[in-house]
Amino acid sequence: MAKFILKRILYMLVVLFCVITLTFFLVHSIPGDPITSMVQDLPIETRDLYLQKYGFDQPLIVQYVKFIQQLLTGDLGQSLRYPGRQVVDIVANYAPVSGIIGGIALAIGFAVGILLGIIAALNRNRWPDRLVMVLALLGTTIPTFVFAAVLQYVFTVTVPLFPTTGWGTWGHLVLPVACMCVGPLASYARYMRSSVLDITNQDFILTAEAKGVSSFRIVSRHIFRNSFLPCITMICTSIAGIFSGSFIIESIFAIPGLGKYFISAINDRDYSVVLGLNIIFTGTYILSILVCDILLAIIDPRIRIAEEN
Amino acid sequence: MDSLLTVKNLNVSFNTYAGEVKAVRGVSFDLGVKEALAMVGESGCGKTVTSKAVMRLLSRSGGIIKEGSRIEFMGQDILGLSTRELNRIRGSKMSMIFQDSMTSLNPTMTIGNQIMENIFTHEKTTRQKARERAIELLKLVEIPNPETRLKNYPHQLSGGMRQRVMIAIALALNPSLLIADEPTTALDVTIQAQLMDLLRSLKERFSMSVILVTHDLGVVADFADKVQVMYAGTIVERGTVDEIFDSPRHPYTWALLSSIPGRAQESKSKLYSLQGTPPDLLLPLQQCPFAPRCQYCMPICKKAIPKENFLTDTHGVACWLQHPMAPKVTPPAGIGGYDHE
Amino acid sequence: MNENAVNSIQEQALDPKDFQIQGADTASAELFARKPVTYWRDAWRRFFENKLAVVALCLLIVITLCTIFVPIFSSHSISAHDLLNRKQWPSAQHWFGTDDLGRDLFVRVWAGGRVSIIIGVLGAAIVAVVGCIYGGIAAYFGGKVDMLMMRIVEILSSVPNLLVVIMMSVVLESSSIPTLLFAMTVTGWCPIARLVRSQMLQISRSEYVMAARLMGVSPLKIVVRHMIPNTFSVIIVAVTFRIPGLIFGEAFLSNVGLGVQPPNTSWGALSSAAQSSLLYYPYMMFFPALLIALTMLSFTLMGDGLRDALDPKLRR
Amino acid sequence: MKRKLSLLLALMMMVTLFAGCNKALQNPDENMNNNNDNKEQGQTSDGKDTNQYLNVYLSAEPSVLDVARFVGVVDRNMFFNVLEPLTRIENGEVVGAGAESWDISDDGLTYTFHLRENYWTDGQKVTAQDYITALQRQCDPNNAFPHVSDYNTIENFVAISSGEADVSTLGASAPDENTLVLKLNAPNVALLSSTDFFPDRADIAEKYGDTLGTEASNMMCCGPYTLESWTHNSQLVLTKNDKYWDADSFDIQKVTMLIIPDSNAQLASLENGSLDYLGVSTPEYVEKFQARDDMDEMMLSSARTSMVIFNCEDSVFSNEKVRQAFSLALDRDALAEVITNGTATPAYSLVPPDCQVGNLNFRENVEEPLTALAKEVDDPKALLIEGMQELGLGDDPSKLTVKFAWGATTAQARTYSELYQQLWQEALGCTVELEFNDSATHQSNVNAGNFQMASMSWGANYEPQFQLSRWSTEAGGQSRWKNAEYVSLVTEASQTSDEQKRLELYGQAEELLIKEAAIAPVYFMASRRFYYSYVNGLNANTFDTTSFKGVYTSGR
Repeated sequence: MAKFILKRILYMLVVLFCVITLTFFLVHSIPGDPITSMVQDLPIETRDLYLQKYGFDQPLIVQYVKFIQQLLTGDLGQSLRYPGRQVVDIVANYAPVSGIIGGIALAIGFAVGILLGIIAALNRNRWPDRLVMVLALLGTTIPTFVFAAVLQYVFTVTVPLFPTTGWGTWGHLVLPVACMCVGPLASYARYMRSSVLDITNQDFILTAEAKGVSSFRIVSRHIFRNSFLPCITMICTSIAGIFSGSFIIESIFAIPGLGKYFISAINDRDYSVVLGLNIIFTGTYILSILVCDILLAIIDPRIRIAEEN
Repeated sequence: MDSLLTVKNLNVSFNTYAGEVKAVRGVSFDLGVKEALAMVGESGCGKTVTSKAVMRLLSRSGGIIKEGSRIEFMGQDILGLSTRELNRIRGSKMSMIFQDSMTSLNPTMTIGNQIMENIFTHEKTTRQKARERAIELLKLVEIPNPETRLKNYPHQLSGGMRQRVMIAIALALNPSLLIADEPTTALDVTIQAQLMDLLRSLKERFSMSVILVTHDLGVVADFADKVQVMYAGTIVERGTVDEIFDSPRHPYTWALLSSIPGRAQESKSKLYSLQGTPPDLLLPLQQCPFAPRCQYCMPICKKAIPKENFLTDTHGVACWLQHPMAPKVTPPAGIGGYDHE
Repeated sequence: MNENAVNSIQEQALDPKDFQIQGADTASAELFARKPVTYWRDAWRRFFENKLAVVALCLLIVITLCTIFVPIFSSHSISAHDLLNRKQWPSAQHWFGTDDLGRDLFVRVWAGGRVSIIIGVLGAAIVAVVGCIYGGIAAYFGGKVDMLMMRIVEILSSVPNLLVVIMMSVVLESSSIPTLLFAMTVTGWCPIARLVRSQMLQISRSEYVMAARLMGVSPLKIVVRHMIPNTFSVIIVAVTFRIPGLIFGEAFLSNVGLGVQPPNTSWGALSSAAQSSLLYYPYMMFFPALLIALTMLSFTLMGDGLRDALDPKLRR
Repeated sequence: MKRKLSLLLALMMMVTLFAGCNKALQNPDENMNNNNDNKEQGQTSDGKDTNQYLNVYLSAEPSVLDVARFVGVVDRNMFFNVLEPLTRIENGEVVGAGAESWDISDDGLTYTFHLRENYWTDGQKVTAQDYITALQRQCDPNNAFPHVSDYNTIENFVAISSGEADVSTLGASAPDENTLVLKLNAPNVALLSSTDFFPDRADIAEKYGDTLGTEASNMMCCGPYTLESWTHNSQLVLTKNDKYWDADSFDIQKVTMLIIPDSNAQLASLENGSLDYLGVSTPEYVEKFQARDDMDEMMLSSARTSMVIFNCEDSVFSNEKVRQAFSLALDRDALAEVITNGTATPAYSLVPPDCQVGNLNFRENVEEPLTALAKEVDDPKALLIEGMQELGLGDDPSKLTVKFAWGATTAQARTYSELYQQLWQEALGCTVELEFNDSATHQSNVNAGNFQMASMSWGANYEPQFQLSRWSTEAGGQSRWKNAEYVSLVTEASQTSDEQKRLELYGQAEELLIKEAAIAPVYFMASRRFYYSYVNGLNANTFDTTSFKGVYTSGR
């Protein structure tokens, strides 16, 4: 198992390096530069002065080498749109905010989704199945900003239960989490339902029934264990998505999260922030894939045994 | 001998897109204590559905046990039981093993856990005691070094061994009835013989009655006390193993017996193979189901269903040849007089 | 012969002629209540048996026909604006009401449907096909190849989508439907590839795949003939899920200037335009969202119907 | 064993998640839940509330609160709250702030300021050297200060910033602690009204270096308020600075500025009282708030002109008649009504009505040039055909296709641009294609000149000088419209101190710009502000830079 993990970490670094290089050249090749997006009537001389200061006038390759050297010393550089702010501090301040909303929303969405999926599959073609399918359908087709706008208006204006925008208390958490857990809930419900349906057709369920095992135990011990495995592969990609936050929810509820920051950094051509955040996102994405593979190996004996010999 | 299990007028059907498939049409039989009954017939004759009906395992595959069917096991009306009461019997009083051991064991549970699960479902014991019981069971079914095997997973064992684990699971609480649904079909011949010997010794040792569902008459001859030949959801001939092997009366039984390789050596003739395929179970039964494939078919066979006619109190045949007006027919060469140890 | 057996037969009046042996007429033995059915015809019939799937199929056909014919025959044009009756609620004259510029929404919703359906369906199909083949090959070969291919997927799915899209809009200059589709699916197939690969890993170890390999069947054929049909349920679920994603993706792209160019529009563009006045003029958002939901519903139901029809295990 | 492992794992995850929540919720600076303002509320004798606080809307996150590196308008407005500039504009006139009085030499090249006694929040006195430090840091080449051009009239300022001259040659000196002398390289009558001179502390700048002005604790204030806390992208909290010299004319003790990007969220915050006042444009909400009796309304001009600029070096738009045709074809009333729901006023000239020339209001004395042009030309289409014939493009407008670039990509932007497209196509019969780019790409395209027509908006300063000088650069500004007469008019105006003469010069320059249609002004932007009636003393004129002076709440 240890060799397996080491090899994967090596691959992770290679992938990370490729992504960084790809994003670097991508970001630098789209039109516009940090300063023109900030100041409207910039005289040419000031613009050249600015480009000189940050070394953007040098050929791209030179900039790339400088960027990589800087990176190896662990310095992700400074933001250009907000001079003086270290990218590392930006991540330290904003990632937990996005992480909390995303994390709780995913946890609720995942748990409730799995439950609904099982209920729907066990009552195939009866009203619970239909109900869950309709809910899942609504969850995926209604855009997030509709939920957010309606919830915001109803629960902060007509019935002032929660603060409309901002961040700081538990009250600020409720509405954004409610909007964000609709997506995962819908997808996990549908996905779990199809996985449970597959498993219930297997023969070992019949053996369990023949053993006189109670239906609750059949569901929890036999059906759940085997149908849960495919969901793990899905959960790891969504875990990676938590920190990148949701641009829409964060703008509507004015939450200082990474989602809004990343999109505006791209629009402002804030190269160092875009590259810095992208490294963090890619890192968490690949890490979560590694964790999920390890988790899968632990839980699914077939893969673990295959890995060992 | 008071009967352990009595089945009366069992009808099971499946609703499919093309209509109602009547898989079992009015089967009645009973089974005494320590008695081995073999249900024989081509695939699709309803033997497996009947066995599953006894254990009420048909709900998942959409099988419906029709009104008027009655199944009594140790004095209890199986069909009337609630699922909770049924679960108290299933796995403890009666249990079942299946054909394909590869898919019949939970791939993500160790062998030990799957055996102990049966024990825990029916008895309150400590984990340690259950573990010892499991090892004892594995020894019973002759699996080498059971302690290590306990921690193995199904995909780490061979077909034969997995089937033995299935038996160990079934015998965990010394059931008085074991239903074996084609236990040896998926195994090669040598393993088959070992398994049947094992089953026989366990039957004796635990004075267990067994229903063996198979399409391989060779296996039946050495194991069963009574044999039931089924065709298109009905019993066409039944009797003790001697009556069926020595003096079969039904043309379908003759056809089955003449296709056993062992017997053909004496007559050096080509192996007899029955033409045609079993009838479609959608059609309501107005004639003898075997009529289209029966060499001795008579117009009456196409007009009316033959009633079961009991030659002795154990040997019944449902065939118009038994009718006094029918011509006397002798079974083909080599049939009858088959001696079995 | 004991008595009860005899008299039971006696009851019917039988004449001796009935008792001449005629022998087995194998012809009638061949008579089958059910005609022999090939896999595809059986699947086709089973699909039409599933009432829900058929309803979904008809719904989809109706929607597609409307998107084609309504804009042609309707009296209103998709771009003619009249500033007098802006933001009208649905009325007899304007069935779906009018938007900020007074343009008839009924026509615009159906005209927008063309873009969204093409992108939703075509996009999902491209993503599914590429994802399945890629995932299948990775699972089939396993070992080094699988490791390499999965790393490529990880790289492609880590590059921020917005960057790729802006890059596309600049490099490709034109913003027609093909460029849009290309921009959305260039990295869109990665999640499906990962999903299909993990599902197919188990199948690639099964006996029939080994058998096919022994017979020298080409890897691509094995993936397409054997592995994909068996992972059908996973693929169907994943594909039907991509459709709303793609439709809204197009709206996001049009926000970045790449999507469909005015005055043409799409469901995604209509719903994001309706966002700002959602609380006062919900009808602007209601109809595009409803149509996206109906399209998604019909694809999901059809998907389920297809899965049940094509899945060999469920064949009765 | 595995069950124990997974249980442990789950437990650990829950604990870290919970701890993480607490830490992130109580953000590092301080627990800033908005409702800590509900200390008991009473009334003083003159009806003012005892607990004076405001919750206001802030349009965007300030980039950096450092005078030598700040970027946008949000930063500049924030400086008026936390720093004390030499002069401020109050009720539309330049008044002394950091400087008690000043005198200008006859040739208009030397300004001598006499500072008022004012202190930084750490008790140090604000000295002339502080103002010089600010200028020195602003022209320091390695700060790459984006607004160098605003100070180009100060001696050697531009030379130093491009590294050609040494900082000692800067035309700013401090004979003693309380007097500051500025030397200009050319007379600039609008210097005090359009340029801001803020003080800066050299020791603080040294101490924090690059992180100066990035956090509430990394800066020193000397204005009416100090920055108490700053949660990036969420909110800023200002508290009154009692050491400020004019502290008693400020009643508001605490201001919480909320950054809310989404329009629906802003309106919802105003409706449930978490904001005290807000600019509102959506018609439905305007009716709703007008119906409320606890709210009042005031009109605010934004002193910003929305316009279409033509690329005069482009083959089609090099012809004046074509440009005039496109400018006259626009139905400005329809555009103002649809795009801004009626808050904006159609514009037939560049300089908005708020601009002053000295004490004279510009617009009142200068007729809008486009109305004159409109009277001469009755059919823009005929004019277009004339222009096309001059260019040799035939005489059928339907064969002419031009591109109109828009600097935003939101759904609303598309709707508005479609209106422009419709108006041109109906009036002129030509085909107009639309091109959408995000603002960064749009700006760089326009500056690089690869566009035919582009939407743009320019804010005005107190005097028309700033707006008009956008097109007097040698490149001819973004329209690339090179007109020597225009350049001489604008330069001469900026150097004539006599108001009437200056007004006439600006008038002629504007007439030239609009008549030759380098740009097509569309409307003057404005906003309708709704405020709760308990808020009094809100300032209505656009150019005022008096922070929250004279504002108070009574009966909240």
